[in-house]
Amino acid sequence: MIEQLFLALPMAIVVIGAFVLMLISQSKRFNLDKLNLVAVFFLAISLILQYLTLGNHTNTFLFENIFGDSFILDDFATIFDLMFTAGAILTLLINNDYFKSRNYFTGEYFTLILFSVFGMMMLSHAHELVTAFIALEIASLSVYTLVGYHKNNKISSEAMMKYMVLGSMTGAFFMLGTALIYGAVGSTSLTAIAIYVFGNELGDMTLLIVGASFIMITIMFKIGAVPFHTWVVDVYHGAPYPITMFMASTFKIAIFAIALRLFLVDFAPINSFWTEMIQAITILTLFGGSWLAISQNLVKRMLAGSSIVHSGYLLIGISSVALGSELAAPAIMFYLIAYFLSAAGAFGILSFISSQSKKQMRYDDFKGFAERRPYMALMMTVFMLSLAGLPSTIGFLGKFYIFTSAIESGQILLAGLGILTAFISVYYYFKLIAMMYFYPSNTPQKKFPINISTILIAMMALIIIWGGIGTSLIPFIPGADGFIEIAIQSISSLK
Amino acid sequence: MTPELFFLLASVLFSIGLVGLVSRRNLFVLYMSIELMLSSVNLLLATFSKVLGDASGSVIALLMIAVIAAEAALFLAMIVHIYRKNRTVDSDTFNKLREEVENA
Amino acid sequence: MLSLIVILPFFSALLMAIVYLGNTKEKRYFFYTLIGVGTPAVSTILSFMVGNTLLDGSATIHHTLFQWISVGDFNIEVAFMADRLSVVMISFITFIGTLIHIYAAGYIKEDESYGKFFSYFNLFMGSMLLLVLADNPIMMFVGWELVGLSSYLLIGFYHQESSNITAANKAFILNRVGDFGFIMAISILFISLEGTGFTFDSIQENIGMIDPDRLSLIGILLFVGAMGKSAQIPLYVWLPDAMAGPTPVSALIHAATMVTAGVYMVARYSFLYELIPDVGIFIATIGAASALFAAVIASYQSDIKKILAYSTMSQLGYMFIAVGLGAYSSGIFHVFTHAFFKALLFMGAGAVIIALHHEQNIFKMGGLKKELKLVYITMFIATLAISGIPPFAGFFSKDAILVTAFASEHYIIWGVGSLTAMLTAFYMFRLFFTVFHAEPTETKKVHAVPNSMTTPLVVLAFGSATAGFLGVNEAYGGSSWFNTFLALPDAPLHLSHAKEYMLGGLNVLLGLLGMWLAYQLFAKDMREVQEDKIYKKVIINKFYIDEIYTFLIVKPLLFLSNFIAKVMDPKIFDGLINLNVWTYTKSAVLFAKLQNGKVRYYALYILVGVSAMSYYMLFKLGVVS
Amino acid sequence: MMDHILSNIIFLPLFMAVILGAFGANLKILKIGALFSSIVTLLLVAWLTYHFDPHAQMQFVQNIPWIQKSGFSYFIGVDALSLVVLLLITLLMPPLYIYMYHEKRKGYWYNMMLLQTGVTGAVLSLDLVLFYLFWETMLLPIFIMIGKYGNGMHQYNAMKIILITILGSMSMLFSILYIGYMHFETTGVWSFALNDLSNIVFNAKTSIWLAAGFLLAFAIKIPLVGFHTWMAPAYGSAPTPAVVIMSAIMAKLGIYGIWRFGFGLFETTLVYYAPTIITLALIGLLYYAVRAITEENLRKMFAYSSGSHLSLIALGVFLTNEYAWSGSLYFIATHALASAGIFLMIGLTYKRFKTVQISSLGGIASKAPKFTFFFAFFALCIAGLPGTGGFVAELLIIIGAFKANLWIGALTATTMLSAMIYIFWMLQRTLFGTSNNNIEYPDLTMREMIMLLPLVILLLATGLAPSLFMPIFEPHLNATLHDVMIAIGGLK
Repeated sequence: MIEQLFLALPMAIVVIGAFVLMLISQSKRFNLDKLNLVAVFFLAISLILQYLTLGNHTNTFLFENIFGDSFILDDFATIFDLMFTAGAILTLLINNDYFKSRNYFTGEYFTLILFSVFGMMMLSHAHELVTAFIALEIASLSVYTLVGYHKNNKISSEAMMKYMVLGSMTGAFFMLGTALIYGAVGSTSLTAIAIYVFGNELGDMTLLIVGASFIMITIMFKIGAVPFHTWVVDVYHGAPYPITMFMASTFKIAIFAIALRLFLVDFAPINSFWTEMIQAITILTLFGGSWLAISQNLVKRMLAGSSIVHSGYLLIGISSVALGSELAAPAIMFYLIAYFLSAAGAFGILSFISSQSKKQMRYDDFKGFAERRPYMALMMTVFMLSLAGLPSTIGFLGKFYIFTSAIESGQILLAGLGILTAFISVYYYFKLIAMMYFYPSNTPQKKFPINISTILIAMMALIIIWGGIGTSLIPFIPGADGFIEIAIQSISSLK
Repeated sequence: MTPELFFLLASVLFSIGLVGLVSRRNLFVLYMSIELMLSSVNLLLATFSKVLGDASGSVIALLMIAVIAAEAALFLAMIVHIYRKNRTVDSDTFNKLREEVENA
Repeated sequence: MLSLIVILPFFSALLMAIVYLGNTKEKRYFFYTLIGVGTPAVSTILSFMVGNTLLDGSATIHHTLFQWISVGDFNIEVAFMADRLSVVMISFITFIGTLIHIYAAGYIKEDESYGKFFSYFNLFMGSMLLLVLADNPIMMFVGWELVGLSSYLLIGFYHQESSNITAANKAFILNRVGDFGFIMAISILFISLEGTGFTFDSIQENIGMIDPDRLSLIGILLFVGAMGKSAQIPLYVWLPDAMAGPTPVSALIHAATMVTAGVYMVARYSFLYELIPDVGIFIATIGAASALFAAVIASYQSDIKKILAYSTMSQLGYMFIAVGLGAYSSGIFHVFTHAFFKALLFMGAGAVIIALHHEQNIFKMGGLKKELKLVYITMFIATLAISGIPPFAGFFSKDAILVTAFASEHYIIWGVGSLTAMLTAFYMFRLFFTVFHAEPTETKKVHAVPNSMTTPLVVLAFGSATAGFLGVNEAYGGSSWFNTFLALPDAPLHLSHAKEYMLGGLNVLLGLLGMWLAYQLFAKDMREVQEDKIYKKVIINKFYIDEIYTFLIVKPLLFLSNFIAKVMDPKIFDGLINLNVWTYTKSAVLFAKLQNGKVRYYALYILVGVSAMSYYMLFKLGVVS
Repeated sequence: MMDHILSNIIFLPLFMAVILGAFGANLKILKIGALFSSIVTLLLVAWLTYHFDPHAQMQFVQNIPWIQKSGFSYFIGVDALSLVVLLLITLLMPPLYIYMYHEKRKGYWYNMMLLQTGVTGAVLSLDLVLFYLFWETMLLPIFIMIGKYGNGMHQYNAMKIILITILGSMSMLFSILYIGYMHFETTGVWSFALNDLSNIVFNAKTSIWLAAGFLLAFAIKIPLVGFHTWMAPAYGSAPTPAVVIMSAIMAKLGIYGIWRFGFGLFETTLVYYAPTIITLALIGLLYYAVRAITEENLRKMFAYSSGSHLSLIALGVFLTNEYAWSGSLYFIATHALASAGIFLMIGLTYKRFKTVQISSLGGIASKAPKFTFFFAFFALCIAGLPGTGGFVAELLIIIGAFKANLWIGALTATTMLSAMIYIFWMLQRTLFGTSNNNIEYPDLTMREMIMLLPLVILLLATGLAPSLFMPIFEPHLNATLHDVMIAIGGLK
């Protein structure tokens, strides 16, 4: 029992923290810094606990006698939890200056962040469709609110409106899928579904397949696959920087938690059913994403577009899984980690800059950036290189594994297109580097501010480099091998 | 009253919701369409639980209603807020966020 | 010792170059003169010593300096070979070279880049000697190129004048056209020898293994090289322009030594050419054509140095007639004698030019025989020599060639040769009379000529008077010692002495005829040639050959280059790339236009997606097909 | 120091750069550090060359598993082929730093150090992924240097070179991935080490595509005609040190790559491609030369000139006979020295005149004899004059071409002509004649002479006594050629 509690603790602490923050945020004695610290404190504890639980899951279901098998406990989920909490912590710490620079941030902000993190953790642990849906809704609703957090800003509310309308619409699809699957299986627990799927022929499972496809629609929407991508650019643009960072780096990954679980475990026998569809969507996503990305002036929108492209790469991995590639699943996992780091870093720098200046981050605003802030520019370059997938960064390894898995599963065309779009992405990422370095600055060089956010960004830049070239020969610093190890471990724990 | 009829009704409702989402511009109508879709799903669940003779379906439906309520709260709040800000609920007027396509 | 002959000039050239670059302002007259003139003198002595060792019948001397390159069976050594042919060459090259160096010391005295001149000059000596003494074709080619370079440097010596550089470029590029043939020839030669050594000796041994067609190809390509160096049709156009250089340069490089390299090369490869007589005929024909062609142009030129240049070209034509018809030693003999009198002529001309403050138009001279007594006499001797008047040097060598032509029954070539002989006498004496006899149009004050310039004239005059006796053949009571010494594989010719006397007499008559004509026309009163008749116009403009070349080669090349610059690169290659980029960006814009910001449309796209997926499902589930 | 000598050679400049950057060194320290690192690497390479055994294959090999999970290994080693290029890099670095003596912008120095690490690593790495890493790494400094310190439309040109080059390297990446996977498929373990991969037997069709992936990358780097549109703009607007590295080293790396990886992995397929590439090379030989005739910008003119000569080298490589191969490798060395020299001279011209347009130059000879001498000397080296290394190399390649085929030989020999024309015309308009401007034209200073003299001496030495240098790589080349010939069934 106690052990069960210990295993439940990470989630619990987060949600408790959310409530605590909700209470104390009203009192005047807590300014933003303090609240921020409290939030980070709870998240940190949860992070540590997750790290401790990692690898020693004796019994797989949480409170089996109470919840039944609706919450699974495995490394897969825990590793996702680690990423969520880490993402949240980074979001909170890096954007500390941003909160103070804008007047519309209040205590509820942290509550909402914690709630959404809780939702995501639930999602990664969910082993039952309705639970998954509720978790998704918890996460989504808080993110909706966060997107519209800048009340007096038109585009913020507009972004919230769009996201909410479309999000609820696709949420309905998820529910519909759940209902159909329930109709087919008679239960919504993944265990039962898995048994049912293993038990029957493809032909007899029409209802289940239809339901699963509807669920897939929601997933595609959330990761922003073409043609369900239209919200991505606008919402990323409309949301305040911290929220954009949070969505791009963390929330996107959360979707993959459930997607992979469904796709790799429960629908494993029939997942080849969707192969061609996924391939088609992949190609659309790759090109649509890069099309959106190259036609942008705002760096924020460019990154949004490029995040669509990255979803495309992940989809390559998914279709490789469907075609029975051994390497694909770890590849996806690794790519998620890589993308998480790079995107968080890139958006982090953006929000850091915009916390200093109220500018809209256009490409031109970066002219002479390297002379104003050489170190910042260097880090930004690192993140750009990682996103573009150039070697000596973790992004390169991510693409490397994805493409290898595609080749393994015989999708030469997809691999080729992936590399082609990677080449195109070089254009819009290097455009930023060019802007930063090629133009003189009229303002003199600013001093490198040593504070928590910059240090964190610097650390992430280092991790990205080390994750790209790091060898495990040097003890205690895992490097690239370590990340691969994690990815494989998480996948192997799925069952 | 065979279950097929209920399935039919549910699908009709769902489709109406979808069409409403695409065709109407008033935010309230959009919200209603979404509600319609979700409720159709609830109907579906209830029917299934009847057909399968298994209570959990109805329970899920109840759960759903709660979730939908939460969503409704947020949705309505948003609509009110938006209406306060710019005195309209016509969704088409909110197109600040779009590609300013320069002749690349 | 052998290698010293070659290395010394190079070394001194380098030394002077460094000293000169060290401080260009300082004159250092004594130093430069000592090194610059001393070095060729030393190599002259060395060459004579080498020649002496060969004279008492010893075989060819080989001397290997070091392994130059060794790739597989491509082993080339920096090695020198002194056989009788090359010894003869180096002897007169170094001898005349030294004289001209002395002459130049006076001629170039005033120029501030005195040191540079001698550095170049010695560089040339070295390269020429390397060319002659080379033991293998590759080394020969190296020398061959380097003489081209030094001639380029020396023609463009007055580099402030852009036209001089143009002339220099013309010379070098046309030489390179020749070298192009040369390098192809030796490459093919090497490949066809299949790695059985690549020194002249070993080639001579294994020449048999190459099939005749391949061999004649090599022969022709080699001759292309010779055309370039020795200014034969069609690659001769650089030679007249090359007169832009200082007169000593013209004397040494473009009269006595470098231009004869082609002849030497053919003689050097005589073992090859004797196997392919047809190519020989071709060479002879080219030679004859050039001889006549040049002579005709020379008869209408008015620039003293240009006249001499064309006469050089025509004399070279003679030499090629000889070597083409297999009379290699006669060819070399003419090279030998020609070196003396042509160098003398140039130096005399140079003296006149100096005396008249760089006046080169013969029709602005006249009546100089009183002012320049010594020059007058020496020039007279040289003119007689070149016109083939016995007993001067030119007679014997030229006669030998014409006899060969007659004997080998190529009567056309023989006829052309004889006609040219007449023309030669004509234009040479035209020059001689106009410069020294005819009444000067305006009186001019004559600038004294330094001794350092006149003494070489005397020596050479002696040479041109007597050099011929080395090669007097049986018919004239000699033993044709020169030919026997050279011991080249000459084609045997059978001709009765009577015929030889007849031919000789004919030549003399023709010479005198030309002389008489010139006297009639120019000795009393000279008239500059007018372009009054069309044929004159054509001849005076050198048959418009330069213009034709410009039109046929230069213009198209420039056009092509511009075409690539204006069309190929930007339109085709860049155009392709830009087209792709354009299509991509355009499609991007179109795609981005879908993001019109209205949420209904977004919902619509989603609906479209859903419908597509549903259709896919129906299709896969076999509901529709 | 000496047991990881290669790693030291690769990473010393980078290490130096990182140290200096971390402590925010001031300009003076920075200069000294850069020069120091370059000189130390030079000494190390000298030591290496001294202990190098021409008859052994790979030497000083260091093979450490790097990222075991995916079979990357830190696998470096040097053989004669890479030694030549390595020597060039380390020889050229100190003169470049001397050239940059007055350079005040710090980024310039950091970029150069990073660049040295990049090219050195690319030359020495024997693991495909490692090679790819360095291959991309050396692009960044070039990108920055052109874009930031260049002139003309430098931003645009920088973008152009980076995009076109990365297009090539992406195609190479695809091939690398595929080969790596094939190794995994056949043996069950991941490896990208060259010696493992060379054991894979491809079926003809696949290997043709894979080879295409590599060849595209190398063809763009060289560049063969048709892949060359980035070249002239990039050379035209890059700062001199970058131009020197590009023409003297990076272009050569294209050839090196063909040699090392092309012939290392699929000889037979290269034979399949040989006609195509030989044709391209022959076209390029003339195309670039003709283009150069009317080029007004000195940098661009010599960009085309080096394009033409590199086509010649590529030709030599694909002729696959011993003369052509020795010629090509020798030409890599000599042409690198010569083009470094000429581009340095052009840079000095730019420093003095602030222009490299031929039309606005002229009459230098009468003002600055020393300058004229060096300029003309390097120009003549480019033109392949006897007595300089270029001649030896060209001669060998021509002979090799004739060995292959009479017509190829004839076309190859035109290089004797083509270079001559534009170079001599350029000399006439640049150095000689009367000056179009009466600006005071300072002659070479002592420092500049010190910078140039090593190149001059080396060029003369390589020309006068090739037998001193060739034995370094002769045996290795013959061995490789032998293997290749066996692999492609002895067809010549």
